[in-house]
Amino acid sequence: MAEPYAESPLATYTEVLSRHSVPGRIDIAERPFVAQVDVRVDPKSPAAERIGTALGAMLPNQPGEVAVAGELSVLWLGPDEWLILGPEGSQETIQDTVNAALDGDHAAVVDVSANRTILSITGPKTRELLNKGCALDLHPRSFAVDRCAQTMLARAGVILVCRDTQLPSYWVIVRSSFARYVADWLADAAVEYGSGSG
Amino acid sequence: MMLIPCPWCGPRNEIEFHYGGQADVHYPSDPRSTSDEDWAHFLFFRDNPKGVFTERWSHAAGCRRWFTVHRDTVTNEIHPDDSASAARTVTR
Amino acid sequence: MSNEFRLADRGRIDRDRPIRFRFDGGDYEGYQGDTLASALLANGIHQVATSIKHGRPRGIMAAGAEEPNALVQIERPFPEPMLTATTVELREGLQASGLPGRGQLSTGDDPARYDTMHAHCDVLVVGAGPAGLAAALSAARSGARVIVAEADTEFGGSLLGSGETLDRAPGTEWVRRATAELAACPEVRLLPRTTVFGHYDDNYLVALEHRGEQAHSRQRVWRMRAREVVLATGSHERPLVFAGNDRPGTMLAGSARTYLNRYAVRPGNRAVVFTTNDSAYAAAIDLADAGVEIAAIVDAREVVSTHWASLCIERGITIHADTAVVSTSGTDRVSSAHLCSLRSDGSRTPSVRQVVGCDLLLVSGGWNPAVHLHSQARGSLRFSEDIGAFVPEQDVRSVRSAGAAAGLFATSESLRSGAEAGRDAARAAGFDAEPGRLPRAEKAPVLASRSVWLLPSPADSDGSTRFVDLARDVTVADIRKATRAGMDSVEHVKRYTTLGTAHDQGKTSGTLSTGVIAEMLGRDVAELGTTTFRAPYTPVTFAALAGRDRGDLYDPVRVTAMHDWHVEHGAPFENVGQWKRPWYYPRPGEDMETAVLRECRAARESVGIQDVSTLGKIDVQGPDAAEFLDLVYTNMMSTLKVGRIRYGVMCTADGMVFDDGTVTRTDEQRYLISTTSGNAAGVLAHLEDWLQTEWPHLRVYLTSVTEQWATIALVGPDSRQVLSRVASGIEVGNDSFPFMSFRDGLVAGRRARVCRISFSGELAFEINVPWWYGREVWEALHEAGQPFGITPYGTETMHVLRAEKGFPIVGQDTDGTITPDDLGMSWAVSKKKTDFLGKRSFSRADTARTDRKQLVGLLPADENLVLPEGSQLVDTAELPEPPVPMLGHVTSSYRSAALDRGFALAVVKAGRDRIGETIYSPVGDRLAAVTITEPVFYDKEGARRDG
Amino acid sequence: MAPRTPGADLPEHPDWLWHSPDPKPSYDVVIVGGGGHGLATAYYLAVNHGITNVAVLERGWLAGGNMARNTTIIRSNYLWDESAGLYEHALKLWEGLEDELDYPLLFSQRGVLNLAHSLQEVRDGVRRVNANRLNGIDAEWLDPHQVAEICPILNTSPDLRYPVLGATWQPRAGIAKHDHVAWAFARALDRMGVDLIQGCEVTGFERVGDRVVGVNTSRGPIRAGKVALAAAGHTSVLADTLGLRLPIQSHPLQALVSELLEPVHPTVVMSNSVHVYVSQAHKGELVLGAGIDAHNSYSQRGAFHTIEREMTAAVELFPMFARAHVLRTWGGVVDVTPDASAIMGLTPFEGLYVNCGWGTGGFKSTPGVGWCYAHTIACDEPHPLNAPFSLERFTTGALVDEHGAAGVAH
Repeated sequence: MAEPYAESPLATYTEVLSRHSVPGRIDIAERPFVAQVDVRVDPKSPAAERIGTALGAMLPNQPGEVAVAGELSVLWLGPDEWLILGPEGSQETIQDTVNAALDGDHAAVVDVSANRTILSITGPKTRELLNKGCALDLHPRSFAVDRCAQTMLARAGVILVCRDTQLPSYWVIVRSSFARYVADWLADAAVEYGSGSG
Repeated sequence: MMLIPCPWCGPRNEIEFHYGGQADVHYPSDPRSTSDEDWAHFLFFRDNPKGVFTERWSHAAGCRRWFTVHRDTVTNEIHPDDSASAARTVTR
Repeated sequence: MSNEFRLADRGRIDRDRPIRFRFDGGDYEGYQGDTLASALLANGIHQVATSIKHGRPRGIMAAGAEEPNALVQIERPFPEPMLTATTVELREGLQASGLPGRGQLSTGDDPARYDTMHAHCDVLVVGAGPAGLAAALSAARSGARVIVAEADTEFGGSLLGSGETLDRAPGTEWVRRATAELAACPEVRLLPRTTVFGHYDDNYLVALEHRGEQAHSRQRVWRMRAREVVLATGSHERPLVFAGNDRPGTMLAGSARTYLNRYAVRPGNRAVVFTTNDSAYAAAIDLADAGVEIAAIVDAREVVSTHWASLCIERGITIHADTAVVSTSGTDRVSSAHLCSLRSDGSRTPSVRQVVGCDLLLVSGGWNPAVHLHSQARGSLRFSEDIGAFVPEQDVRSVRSAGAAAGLFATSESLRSGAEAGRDAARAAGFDAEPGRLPRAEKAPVLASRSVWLLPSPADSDGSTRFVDLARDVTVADIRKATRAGMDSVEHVKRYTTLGTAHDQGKTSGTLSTGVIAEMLGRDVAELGTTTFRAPYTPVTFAALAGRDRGDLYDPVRVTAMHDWHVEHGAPFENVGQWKRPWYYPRPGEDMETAVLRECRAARESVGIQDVSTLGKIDVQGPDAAEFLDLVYTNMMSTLKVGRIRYGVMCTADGMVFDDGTVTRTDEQRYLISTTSGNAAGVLAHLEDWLQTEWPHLRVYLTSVTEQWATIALVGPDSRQVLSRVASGIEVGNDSFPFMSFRDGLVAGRRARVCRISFSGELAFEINVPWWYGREVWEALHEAGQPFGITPYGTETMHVLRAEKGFPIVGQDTDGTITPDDLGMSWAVSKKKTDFLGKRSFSRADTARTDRKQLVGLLPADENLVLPEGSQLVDTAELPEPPVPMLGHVTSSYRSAALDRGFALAVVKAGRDRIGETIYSPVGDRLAAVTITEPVFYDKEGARRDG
Repeated sequence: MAPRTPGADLPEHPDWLWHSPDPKPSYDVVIVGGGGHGLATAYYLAVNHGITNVAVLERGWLAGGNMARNTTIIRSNYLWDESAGLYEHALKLWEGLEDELDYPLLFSQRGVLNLAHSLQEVRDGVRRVNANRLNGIDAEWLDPHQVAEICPILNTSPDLRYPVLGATWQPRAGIAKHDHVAWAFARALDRMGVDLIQGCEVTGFERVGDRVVGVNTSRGPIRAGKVALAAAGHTSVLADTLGLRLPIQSHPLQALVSELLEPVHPTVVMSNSVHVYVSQAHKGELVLGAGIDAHNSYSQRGAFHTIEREMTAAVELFPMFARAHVLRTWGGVVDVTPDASAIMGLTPFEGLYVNCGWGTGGFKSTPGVGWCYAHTIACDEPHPLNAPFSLERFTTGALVDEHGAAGVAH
């Protein structure tokens, strides 16, 4: 039987993405296999508080807020929905931690690690590149570090995370089935900056 | 391109939303004892005012929450007095 | 001789960068900084085109986007129809020709790229003339984020062409400093060559940037969201209506001044100037000082400005007051202007008093503020008697007009109003702004203008050569015909005559025509008003609006984890919503039918494998999950045992089938439901809608997990053996792993959830693994299946297999008018539940009919016949005269390998009561006899599903 | 001098069209709405039923609503018998209208293609063609090659994201010049002594019990034996004053034109799934329509992204349109019912008749509506062709659902 192997949604796109990156201007790359756990719980419930304690960071209650606890990031997705990002392979641990904290209270804890993948976009041209298809105001005044937003990038729904306003650097978290579309779209948009050669 | 005030995510472009039409159309408490006429009105008949309309939107590309706004159907202006809390309470 | 009319000094052209171009077959030279129009004029060419209706020669009337005449067809670098020579930037190798009215599209594909950019700002300034620059400065200095969009290639607006001085230096010097200061502000974005062409709700403005033929994208559409907007869009000079007012050599006075000062072009040798206001005098003086002989200034006003009069006297220019040009002569170029006194002494009918020879006739009937964007922003207009034009009545919330766009024509006024508008806008956006110091502009006293619409016309009484809309060849005669036909609104006259419907959308003719109509009807201009201003302000190419959403990026292509495998194995794909699904897997030399028959046989006789990852999957959790599912499915889900699976149907509230799929109870308070591939998002939205807005008390959370799982259907009598070879921790035997249940275990070494569900009637397993392992597990199963001749199959075979079992496909066998009962699925409709979505609608008079269209099977008498899907069904062997009563139609139809014949599913009126009967289907030009049957054709007793 | 561009101008209008009289105190019939439907109804009231003591009241300028804003497509190839019957009756009337009204309507039967981009759209198309034929309507199913023969500039390459898999074809379908149609009816009515009253907005109704006996207008009260609503998007506003609820919602529908171009597009192409429909009008401009905006609105303007999406579809299907220019966009207010079919018939009020919910079918149905609505008003009972389009169907559930097979039913 063939050797076991895992394939991220953009596994076959590594070369395409690097070819469409331009040193010093724009860098596009997949961050595969990041653990992702979706948590639904009443933010005012004791359970929510216990989850926060267990994770080491309270579930952010401000729209678009990202809480960071060690290797974990907790993204606000909705008034009772969060997405926990963790290192590759940590999805089980995260679910165990949260479930333990729930202690049977009403909530939903769902492993969605493979449901989406992450594109990291970095470099001076990043905001311009994204604004070719993203209607959000990405100015640091409006979208600062550790802010996230669910919105549209071109014709795909994405979660956008601001990782760094200086470089700047953003994460585009996209549904696995849309990943190639978004990658193709980004690559095409980056051609203007001298990418795609060779 | 209207700027729709999602009470959670803030103002976003119209294309991020799903339109739900008239708000506060309640599901009959006991459908079995509802007459065909009343049932038809629940299913198909909606207000269609020229002026302020109390309507539902869902932030489909965002937090997926449904909410209520008051919009003028002539100017598309959305009533500024839509407080988040009011908007967040929504019924069909 | 080239550039004969080019002046040696002045102008903003770069004489060191000559540009060769071709027009109407002739080769010419111009300079960097020229427009096609200025280059043509520099070469002594006035006639550019012929008019659309009467084929009259037409010249260059204006120097900007308002040009009504000088239409050209671009031939190189790439064919583009109907641009105005006055807005085409001259570039090397440009080839164009005059356009008689209709443009030509290229049959070759446009090689250029177009794209889109979103932008946000506190203050958007539209127009970079004196008002716009002043506005931008006061806003930018406050730290506000400012975008300045200017249609022209460079900033400065009227200052570029007027040669005015500011602070006793050339106005262009101030423009340079202002632009430099703005460019130095980190929060300011300057967009030359960018026309804001539309204002939409909530200050969403769209603009077109011309980035040049060499640029990465030729044109870019800016989608701008501005908190505040300053409209400094300037104004358009108005022509005057007299006989032969369309002859080449007739030009707007302000435009002539622009050609002179900006492009160093002498538009003629001997000019007559006909005006109703002061502005034309400045043009006359500039031209005179540049060596153009001003044969006469004809002023419609009784009294003329002493200020300008004295300047004229110094230059020996004669002024005819209270006089009009009433006609011209000339063939391809104006050769003389005919003057007539306006002094009305009752009796005498006006007659031409004087004929003045000229090769240039400058006209100015006043100026129309460019109120287009103000009006699009729902700003109201009023008619100002002072300037004889429509001006913004008052600013709209967060949209301010300044300078000429607000009817303030003096440069000093433009600067002031601009600076104030910029300050107010910035303040409204929350910044502490001040107007700041403004440069001093020369202030000439302004004498009121005279609004003149219809002039006396001794030469042309019927008005057939007095043009109101040059672009559409609409004359005074045409308008009179319309009003005499009973038309008494501007809209009707516009439609009767096509006034204002040309490329320029009436920029020069709009107010003028209103004035003429008003005078004919004896009504007020103010009362008549304008027609509606609509986007775009200037024409926009289709391709620019399409942007980059072209080709593969037109709409997202959604693929599964196994997509590349399907490609490598030669599958053609079917679009299912945005998904690409393998349709079938032809072997060399196979056509579709052969391939599908082979795939079907494999699934029924040995084993087949299909990628079903595209099915929507929703995780439903919470103490009230069971109650919730009971409300949204027609059948009972609360009674489903943990570990078991049930097929479910969803209806909309009006009782029509909406979606279907399986419901798997994975825990006491947790379910996983599946949806059809194309409808996953729709179902989730539907469920969230009811959950949030009707049953918010239910403690349920919905999470979409469609792409979390790659799902593989292993189908056929040998599927159990294949699975057993790669599965561990799963008892695959029928007793330990019964139909409609699931097991968790390892498949090919990966943690998997295996479900025993079947859409084919055969023994089948559905293997779910995280997306990452999809291809790996697929290949492992494919390998393990080799001894059994495992056969990958696509959507077509899946459709045939399910049809043989009478399983309907929502969206194919239903069309939004079909109830579960119509599908023969009453067994899936709970009688116990007090209510669920759709239940109440079933008892409506029409929905309760027993003779509704019902899903049945059809067997053509001709066993080889495969009825075309969509065929209609009738009762009679002979077609009566139309309209022919129809019984229903064929929803699914295939050739069956198992039955070795054609068969179909159909919806037929009262079909279930007519089983066994023969009806007919028109196929081509014959009527095919078909027998109505049960919809289940294969393994009626369901013996095969357990293997 | 260069020769005038052939066809770049339209045939002349007649020298006389209509008067603008002041309203009389009373009429036998008052029609509310001076659009195509109102005018056509008044016309057939006169010629079919001899009723000429009629006033057509228009709040703005005559035929200035959707009649002046639509994309002038005329076809009858609807799926369901009820729709097909009414639209085909309309089409037959269209075929004789130019002569009957003695006015150049520029009715051009250049055919209409409805494209299919998915296997299901193919099934739906074939189904509709077969239904049309049995209803006596000319209809054919074309494969991509046949589509390309009829419209060579259409991109029928299989590489399209949503390739053209085929199309339905109705040869007798086509376009006409909307203003000419409205004005032709208006001129005929003017000659027959019917009052066309512009700038006269109906603000409410005069009632005696459940009988409507007149209207109140911005120009004073007008008594009427019968009152017929033909106000399209504004019908709800009027019905509300009577507390009469109607299942219609008013939405923006946008359209646009290009500059005048040499003839390139020989027919009419409609594509529901990519939301675009396009023809080339007589003067040479491309006329394009888009999908309906989702939200309710009376603003006669839509969202720009709708236009952008429409342009994208247009250049994908017609690559040669890339450098054509959008000259003007505009919007109308269309009233849409839950089943995308119209409502025409009696109301709970004696002497009040309703005709609304035509959505995007208003223009093409004009003479058919006039014919049937006039009958409904004159005989106080629906014409057989509009009987299925009653209000009751929403209660019984007997909808005439044109969504499924017609999508954007332009």
